[in-house]
Amino acid sequence: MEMEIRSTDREALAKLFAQWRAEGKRILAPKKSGDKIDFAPVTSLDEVSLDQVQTVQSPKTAVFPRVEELFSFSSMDGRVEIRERDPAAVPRTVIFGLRPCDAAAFSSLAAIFTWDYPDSLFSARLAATAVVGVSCSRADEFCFCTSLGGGPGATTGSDILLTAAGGGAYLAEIVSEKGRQLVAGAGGLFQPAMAKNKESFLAKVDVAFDRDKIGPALAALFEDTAFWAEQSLRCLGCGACAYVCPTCACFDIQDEGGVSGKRLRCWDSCGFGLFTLHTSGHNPRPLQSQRWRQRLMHKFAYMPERQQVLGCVGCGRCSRACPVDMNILEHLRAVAEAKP
Amino acid sequence: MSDFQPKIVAFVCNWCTYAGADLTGTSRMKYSPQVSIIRFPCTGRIDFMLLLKAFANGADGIIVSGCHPNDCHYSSGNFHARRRWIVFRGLLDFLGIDVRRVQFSWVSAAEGAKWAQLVNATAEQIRQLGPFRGYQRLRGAGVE
Amino acid sequence: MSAADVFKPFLLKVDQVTDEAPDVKTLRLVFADEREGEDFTFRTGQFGEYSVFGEGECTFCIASPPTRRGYIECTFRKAGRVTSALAGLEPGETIGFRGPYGNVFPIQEWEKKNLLFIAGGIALPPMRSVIWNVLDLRDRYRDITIIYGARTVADLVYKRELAEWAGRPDVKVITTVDPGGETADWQGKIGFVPTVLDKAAPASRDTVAVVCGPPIMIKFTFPVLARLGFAPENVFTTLENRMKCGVGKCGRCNVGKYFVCKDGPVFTFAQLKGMPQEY
Amino acid sequence: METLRNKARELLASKTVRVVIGYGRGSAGGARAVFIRDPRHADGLIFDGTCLQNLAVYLMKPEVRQLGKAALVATPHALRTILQLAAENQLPDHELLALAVTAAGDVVPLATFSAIEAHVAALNADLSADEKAELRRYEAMGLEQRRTFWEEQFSRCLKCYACRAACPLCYCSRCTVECNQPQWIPVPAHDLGNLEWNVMRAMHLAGRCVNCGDCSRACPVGIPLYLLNQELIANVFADFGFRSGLAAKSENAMSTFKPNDPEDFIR
Repeated sequence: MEMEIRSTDREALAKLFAQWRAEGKRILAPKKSGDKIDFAPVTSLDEVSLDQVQTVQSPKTAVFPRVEELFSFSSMDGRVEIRERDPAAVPRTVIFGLRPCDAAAFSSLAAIFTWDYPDSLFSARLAATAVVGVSCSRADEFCFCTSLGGGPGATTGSDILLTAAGGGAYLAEIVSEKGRQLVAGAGGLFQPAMAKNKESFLAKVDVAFDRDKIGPALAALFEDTAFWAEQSLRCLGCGACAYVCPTCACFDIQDEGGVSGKRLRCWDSCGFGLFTLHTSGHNPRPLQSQRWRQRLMHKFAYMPERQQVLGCVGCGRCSRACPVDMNILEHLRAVAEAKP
Repeated sequence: MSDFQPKIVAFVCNWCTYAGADLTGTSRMKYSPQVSIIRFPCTGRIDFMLLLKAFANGADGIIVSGCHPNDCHYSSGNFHARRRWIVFRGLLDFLGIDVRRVQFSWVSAAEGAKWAQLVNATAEQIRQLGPFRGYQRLRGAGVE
Repeated sequence: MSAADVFKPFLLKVDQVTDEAPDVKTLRLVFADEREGEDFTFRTGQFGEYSVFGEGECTFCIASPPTRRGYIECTFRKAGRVTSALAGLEPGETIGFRGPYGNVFPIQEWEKKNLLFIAGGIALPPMRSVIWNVLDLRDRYRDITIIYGARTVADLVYKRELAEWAGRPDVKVITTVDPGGETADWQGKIGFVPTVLDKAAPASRDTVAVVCGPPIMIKFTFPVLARLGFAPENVFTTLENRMKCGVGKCGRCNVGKYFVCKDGPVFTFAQLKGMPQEY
Repeated sequence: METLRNKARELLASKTVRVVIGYGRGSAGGARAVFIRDPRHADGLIFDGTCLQNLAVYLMKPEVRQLGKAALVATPHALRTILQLAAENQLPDHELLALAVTAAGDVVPLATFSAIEAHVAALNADLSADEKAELRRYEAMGLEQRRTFWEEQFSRCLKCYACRAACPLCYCSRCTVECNQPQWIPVPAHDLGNLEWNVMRAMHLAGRCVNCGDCSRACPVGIPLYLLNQELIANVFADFGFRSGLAAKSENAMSTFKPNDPEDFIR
């Protein structure tokens, strides 16, 4: 469809929230809790925080929850009955106020979950999710979306992209059919746009490296163990980077509840030493340097080659969340500049 | 609430309290039937995680009991256990978990009557506190 | 299995339990739903996710050949949570199975060739599927040689089948145990698999070799095969990395850019030479 | 800062140590751990109010241990961690040079555990007045209020194990949460799994934690884990008169006992 550009304001958006609520939709939006801002269910625009550069966690929970039930089972006298999830019963969700980088991340997730064998629960959640992005008016030193083809006002992945135009006014780009449906019945809330260029309202994010060089540079560096040891010396091997990442999709499958219980899927991280540990005690990636290498290779070499999409959108969350300041942008620069 | 029958799990040591409970039975003393006894070699072996597992699996109250000080079959297992109980109780309380749901005691092999009193008193205590909904509600919470 | 429910397992009934070696068992499994069983097909080399409900899933190859219809078998060592639960099962109990997943041994391409199977320890099961598969189609292949070793005599799996194969005039079987692992009445060889292979020196001409074993055995076997003149593309192995999903998503089993669950588990030595040592 | 750099330069040039584990300037004006192996890089060292991480965590990392004898720029908490690790037989004596930086910017090299003990003895090992006041605020809450508070806090836990990774005293090669026969702690980050995980971690640190606060700083979702540790630090001192990380040869509070430990709660 052709993109429509309209204009709206806070008051109209507040009414839109009420409309979505009336339609039974769950609204996930950045919300302040303590000194952290994260996506949480909200009921009104007033609860939404839009001043931050980024939330701590990504909105991937909407389509890839921290813990989800794949199915439940009950066993009796050697017989087992499986009760499947109803994909139609996943919550209809509007994610409001996510940044363009986060919106772009859904295609990376979809690439993993629909690769070859489609994942019905993920696909159902994605189909039931509408994305209302808000352009970035500010960025920080951890942001590098433009180095990966995104931008503070990029529309990719958003169904509607709002850009704050000052004084409570927003430019609204209706990007997709889903976006058009989202505002259906709210025509009055969206006025014809004044011919305004959104660029002037956007943050400036400099391109930090040549993304086409990263994949080949990583491949050339793979066997350079000294490089990886040096790069990862500080890394303590927690999963904070993976868990706040909007595209990290590694997971574990766990049974709980005994013979009549549930099979659950939960997040996992390639940074953990036990991630690849065989029961025999053999570990294909026994060192943290190998696990850090895996993290970068997966996102910047393997995914582009196997799934034709980068596994990173440059949101900078991993760098902000890292307890020991592993700043991924720095590491990517080092990769781009390394001479193997 | 009057017909609430609490589920109580008792973690007891083999040498004193289990024998004491046995004596209660052989002495034909009656006591509250809501208790399920789990026997351990020693109170020193009763990891605090087992207590959490009991709550997670629906216990409304817990009894932990072993040999009196200086009577441990392994000489000091009960002293070590006591330290852990002290710290564990403090932590539970700080987390807002009612420590009245966990009753610690020393019951020797000769104290059949004390075992009956202990179970009855604990059952009454838990009956008053009611089902441990606050904990049982955690099961399944946070799964989408 | 429909694409819509990739994590929903088939239900299989344990039909028969065989003790193979200390802590090693074979389960013969039949589909609880006969129709599903009739529709189920796989090819040799493929694997599945076996689950004990309440304990979880684990990954093994299908150890029976596709030429034997009506059941599948798995052989495993009791080592972790799920295998311990599997080992405790009795006939009549139900397990879950997802699969078949992964690629296959290209046995059609091997027709009219000699086949050399080299296995160590608990790695015979993936090879047993292909051995029975080619024996069931015996006239399509030329000489078949099996070299199998384990640490001790007790650790040799499929003892009955080894005897059956050894008794056939159209199969050559060499069994060996590590030095010190022999018993008083041991009739086979004593020595590590690569050494025994070196001494047996099978001809490499028109021969495909299949090697399965612990990493250390593989490491020392490849050079011997190279010395015997086997081209890397004629040497096959099957990799086992830790997996959760089996379908290319959970992120564990990759060796470089290759997923053992999708691009493997079967790889040639030529392929392995181009892959990092992440297995 | 210049004193520290000079000291590092001298130690590396003389090959007294192979690596100086210290702080360098990191992202967004913060500090980060650096591993200086070349005296020419000693200028990268800093020491100021941003230098909070307990660098003793790296003493347990195999890749760092491989670098050879280390000098460690040590905050008071790091010094106490070293003693606690020593008490737990995790560090040998004379193999590490701790560089304590005083408020005046002087560098005090501490080459032995006894030197560290003497240095630490002059510092306050008690919780601060503010810390005590904060604990009292929580203790004064009603039971239900505290339960609700922690339920909300733990519901946000991601089980990323950043707390564990950042903790120099969480050095087990296989954590309880990774033991699955039986499965002690549920792996998924649901409410029950999160409660059990955090209770288990607090209990396993009882009598050991030196209150460095790195678990809280590491937590991406901001769970105030330090409160649990401080509460247990206060209780362990009140009940057993024990403080961690003050002596290199010391029993662990939780693996010993006194015959007269309080037992008023035992029937």
